[in-house]
Amino acid sequence: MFKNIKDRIMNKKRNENINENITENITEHEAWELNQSLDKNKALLQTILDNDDMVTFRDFETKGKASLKCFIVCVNGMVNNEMINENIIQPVTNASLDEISKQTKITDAFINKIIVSNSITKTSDVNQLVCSVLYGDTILLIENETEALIIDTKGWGMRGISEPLAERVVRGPREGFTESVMPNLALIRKRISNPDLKFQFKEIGVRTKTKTCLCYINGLVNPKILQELMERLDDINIDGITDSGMIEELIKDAPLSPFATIGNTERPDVVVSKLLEGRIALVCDGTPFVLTLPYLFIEYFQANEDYYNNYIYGSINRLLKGFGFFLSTSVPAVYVALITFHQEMIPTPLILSVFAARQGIPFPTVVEAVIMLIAFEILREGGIRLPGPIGSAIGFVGALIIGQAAVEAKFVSAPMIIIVALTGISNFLVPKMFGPLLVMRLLFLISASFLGLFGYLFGVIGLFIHLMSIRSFGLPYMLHTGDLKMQDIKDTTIRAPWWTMKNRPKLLANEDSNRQFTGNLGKKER
Amino acid sequence: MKKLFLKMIVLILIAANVFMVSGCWNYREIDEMEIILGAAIDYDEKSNKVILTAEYVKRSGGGEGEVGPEVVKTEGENVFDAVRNLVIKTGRKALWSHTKVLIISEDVARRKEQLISIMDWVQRLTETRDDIWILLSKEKTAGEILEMGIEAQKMVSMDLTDLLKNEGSISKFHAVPIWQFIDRIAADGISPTIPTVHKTLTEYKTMSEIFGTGVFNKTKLVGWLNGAETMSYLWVIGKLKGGILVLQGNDSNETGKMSLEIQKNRTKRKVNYSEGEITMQLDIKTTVRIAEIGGEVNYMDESATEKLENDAAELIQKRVDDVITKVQQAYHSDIFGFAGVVERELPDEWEKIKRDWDQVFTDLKTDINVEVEIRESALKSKPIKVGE
Amino acid sequence: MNKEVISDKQGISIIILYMVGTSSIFMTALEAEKDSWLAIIMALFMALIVAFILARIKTLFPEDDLFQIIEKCFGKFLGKGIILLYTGYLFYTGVLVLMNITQFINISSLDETPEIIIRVALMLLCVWIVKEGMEVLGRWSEFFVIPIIGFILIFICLSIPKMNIHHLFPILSVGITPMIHATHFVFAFPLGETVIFTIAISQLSVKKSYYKVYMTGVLIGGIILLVICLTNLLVLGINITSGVYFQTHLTASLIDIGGFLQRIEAVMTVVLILAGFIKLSIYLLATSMGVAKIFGRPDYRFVVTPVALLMINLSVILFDSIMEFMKWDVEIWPYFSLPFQVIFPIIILIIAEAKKKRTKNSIREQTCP
Amino acid sequence: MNTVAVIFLYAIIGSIETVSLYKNNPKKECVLYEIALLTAFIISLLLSAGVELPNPADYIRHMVERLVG
Repeated sequence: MFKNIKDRIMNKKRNENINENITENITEHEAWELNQSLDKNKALLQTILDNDDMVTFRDFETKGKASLKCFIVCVNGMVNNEMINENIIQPVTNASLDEISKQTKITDAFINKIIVSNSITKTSDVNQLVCSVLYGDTILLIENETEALIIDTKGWGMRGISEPLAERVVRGPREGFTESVMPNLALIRKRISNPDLKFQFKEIGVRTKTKTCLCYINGLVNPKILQELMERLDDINIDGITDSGMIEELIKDAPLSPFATIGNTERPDVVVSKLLEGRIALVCDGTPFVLTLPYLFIEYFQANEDYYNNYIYGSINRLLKGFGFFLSTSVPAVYVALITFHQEMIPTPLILSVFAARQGIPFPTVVEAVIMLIAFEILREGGIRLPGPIGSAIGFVGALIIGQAAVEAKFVSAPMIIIVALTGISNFLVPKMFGPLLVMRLLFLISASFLGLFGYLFGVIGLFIHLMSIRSFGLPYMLHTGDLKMQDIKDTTIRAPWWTMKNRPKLLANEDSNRQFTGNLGKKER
Repeated sequence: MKKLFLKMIVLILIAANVFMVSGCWNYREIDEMEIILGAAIDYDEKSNKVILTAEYVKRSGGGEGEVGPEVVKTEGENVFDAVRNLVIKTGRKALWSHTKVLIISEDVARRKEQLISIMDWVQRLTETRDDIWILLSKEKTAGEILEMGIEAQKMVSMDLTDLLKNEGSISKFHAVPIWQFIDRIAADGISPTIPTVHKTLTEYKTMSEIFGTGVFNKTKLVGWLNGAETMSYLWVIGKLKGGILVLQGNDSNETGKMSLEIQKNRTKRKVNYSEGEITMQLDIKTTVRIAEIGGEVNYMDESATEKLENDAAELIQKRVDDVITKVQQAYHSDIFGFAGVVERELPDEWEKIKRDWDQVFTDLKTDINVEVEIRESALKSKPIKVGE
Repeated sequence: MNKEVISDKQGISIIILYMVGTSSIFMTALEAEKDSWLAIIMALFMALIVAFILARIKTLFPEDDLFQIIEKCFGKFLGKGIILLYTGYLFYTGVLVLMNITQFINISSLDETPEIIIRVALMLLCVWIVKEGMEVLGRWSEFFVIPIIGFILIFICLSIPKMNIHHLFPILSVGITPMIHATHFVFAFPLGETVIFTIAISQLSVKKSYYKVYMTGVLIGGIILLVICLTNLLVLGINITSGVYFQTHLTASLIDIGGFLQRIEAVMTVVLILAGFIKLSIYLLATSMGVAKIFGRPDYRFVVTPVALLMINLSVILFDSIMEFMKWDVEIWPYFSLPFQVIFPIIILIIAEAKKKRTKNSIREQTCP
Repeated sequence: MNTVAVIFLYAIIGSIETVSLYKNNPKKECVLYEIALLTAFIISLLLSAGVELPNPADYIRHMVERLVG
């Protein structure tokens, strides 16, 4: 980015020949340090920030005999105007520099005595100054000083903390992340008051310089995974990041797989519980979606509400979700396989009703299934972006047209409607898995239309080979799922009561695996 | 990553390749087939041809959900030929996997080669299931049993299946799935039976009824048992699960008929062997309850109950003895499976008499012990009292 | 070289799936008629002995697979010859397994689909999982062994109403010779093939647990086999059992609980496909490892696809019909496989023990002169 | 038709596998792979053309029968 600014100025020098008096004196080296002359500095900054009407320059002077000329630069709208007026301009204009001894530097005097702000840095690096201005800070330049002050005055408007729409809960905290990184981090921090919680900032995106923050708990996190993540983040070379989803795709394992190997959530409580399991969270500026990693397959089925409700209810929910996964992927494929390949496996009354329902339907069953599945996806996608009332209207129209009219017009058979509806609704049990489910459903359907149930079974085998071979940051994606060990089943197929979950997931955090410190209770079991 | 991508391409291309090369092989739309519910097989002696009558589901042609029966008749050199000819008649492939009943005519049952070819066809063909019920038609042809459903728009096969499943409460036939039939043919010494199906004319319509049994000697029909005899037969083989035992009250005062409902029955079969002679011992233990009393005698009395029990036991013993004697004398065919008991309990002896078991069976002595226990008397504790 | 390490439990799961594999669809010890379950018990004892021998060999050389052990014991030249024989044997057996599975699919339901298509589809999956390596295979088995055992248990429970204890009596009616034949056959077909695991499961995370893994796996697999065999016999009786190719399929198709839980032979088909897939994959893996070993290559992955294609080719050449296949299976197979299953392992064990002793002695001589 | 399918299939498998093979493996592996694939291809081609190939099962049968008797 710095280079870009430099290049631009150089280009200007060559092409436009304006501001000659300034630029001609600037050597390559000096150009990026501030000058003694306030005017020159101002001109330099104005050149850099020209054609940007959001940027405001404001000159003023200190009081007293030896009044010093100063000016500040800030970007309108990104700063807190009140703060600038009261904490910078007012003290500076009221201050007299007479009593300040000659020994102290003027800039230090400004920092220590005049300006009221909790965050001031001084620098002579023009690049840094420009970047700070553009990120909502205010810079103060003082006559005859080669160092300028960067004062934190960030104050752009932002959305308040509200309940995340995508992950609603009946029981549980209703806070959700917002689009700004700092308040998000605060939401995490306030839940873990522990010095071991570490935040590390990183900037991603050559042009956007998006602030991202790595959060982890020292001592719980697996250093290897952290190291791996750092390396992958450093490898990113992209000019802009607009959402954490882009980072996810850039660093995830098995990039071509439809399955997510990095999780995302809008809920601080989810992030905190993942941090406590030894995972790493990646907060990205500009998006409420926080990434958590490593991400295992089972996490698709672990809703945060499971942990707050009664454990039996939570366990049933989890089993239901697993069942929903099965239904959503398999129902169309199994239906097609049974109806067109293995008619002997359907009870006679059922096959008679299907037989009657399919009279006069023009399409083969497979085509019918594919059409209906696509129609369902269209309705879903169409309804999702529309504002509430219209969205529900779409739902009605869809239900009426697809359900009633299509059957009556002998366009599709009634059982197929039931199948598609079942598929679609069970889809919502695992809401984060829409993409993978859609892909799997169609693949299973196609393979079932080749070889019937055997084709479907081959599809399942293939799916599991794929799932078993994926890793998320070194961890097997299907960790724990093949195990019937009590310790591992506790938080996978069922949700055991909290007082039995004494240990963290083992492979994740190897340093400190005790979750509960109730005397020897936890240790005894190990 | 790249590998996976390539793998996907390979998969898709191979799938496409496969698809283009040969289409979908076993892919069959259900509405392009005829669902065969039942089949009846006759044999025409003159032309030496097999006649197959198949009941299948009628297409309603657009109506809502209504399904009715349709019957088609085909001829062929053998069963499989007739089955293939079905396609010509109906224009569509037949779906045999939902066939419930297979009715054979007497003509077929009396011919060994016909019967065997039918059994072989059923078991060899992937589609036909091995638990099809097999029935023997008492009418002239087997086909007419199925044909009578057209008039009433009732699926005869389904009705017959429902009836067959209620064997336990009727006990006038012994339902046999085809695999059991084949098993019995294959077993040494034992012969199979098939329940018989009849056509009865009531005032309103013709109906199908199942009672009685066709007795086979291995693969050849040799005789019949009627409904009551079949019940006794069930007693012998220990498959009796219910049914009514009607006793003629022989008390001095005016007693009507007594109905005893059989609740539980247990038949133990043993072989007694002494000095080269085999005696088959049957220990029958039946639990009944009083279902109907036609007179005024209170059988709740202990002595009366005991008497009733003894009467019932006697009756059962007589009936069982009768049926065994009938089968032994008239049919010489071990449909009771005594051979299996002998084989299990006296394997050495069995080896010797295996060859001429039919003869041994005919002369086999039986020792029948019956014990009847009256457990309850349904809702009533006393007979209906007739006031003075 | 990629050392693929798997855990004990994964090892046991693989062996169980392998044992259940193709042998769950058709019964093998039918020569012993009503006593085939006794034959299975006897064969199980023999198989446990063989498993013990193989575990002993593996414990002597915990780092190596069977091929490396052979090379160490017989020297480079002779060793290569024996490896070649073994590879041929594995390749050939793999083809038989492939044919078994596809014939079952073909005969039981997809009668109009060309067998070659099913073979290609199945082999595709095998190539995939073998290329992913033993670790994925182990995890896969560990995951699927639970539903498979569950399905078998359900199948047995649902068959109970149709069982007839008389089908088993009289015990020991067939005499000794058929009994020995049947035992030999059961041993040769699924139970004695433990030797393949010294190639496939060559690295366990716990070094000393080969005894546990091999013997537990064989024992559980054998018991499942026995139980399936008993169920078939009890439900069908020997007359029908010996008359059809796929007994378990028939038994499952007879299940009818209250009219609604019926026609569930698909469940047993699922078991067959899942377990058979693992079995086939292990043969493919072992054969590929053998081929790589013969040419002195450290990694086997490059040769998996050609081996799979050759297997498909051979499966087309081998038998024209299931009748021929079954006949061959009964008449030739038990003798053909005997040297590989029993004779070679015993020889290897003797040589290995001798070698170990010598090295121990030489070490002792060096340390205390 | 079968021949075309076989050629098509082998062409796909061969081309795709070879690319990743040559990238990741030493030369000897590649040569071995190509030889094995070619053998399989020739056999498949012959089979698809309907040529009767010798059946190894028969040889094994002879061998076993000679040994066991």
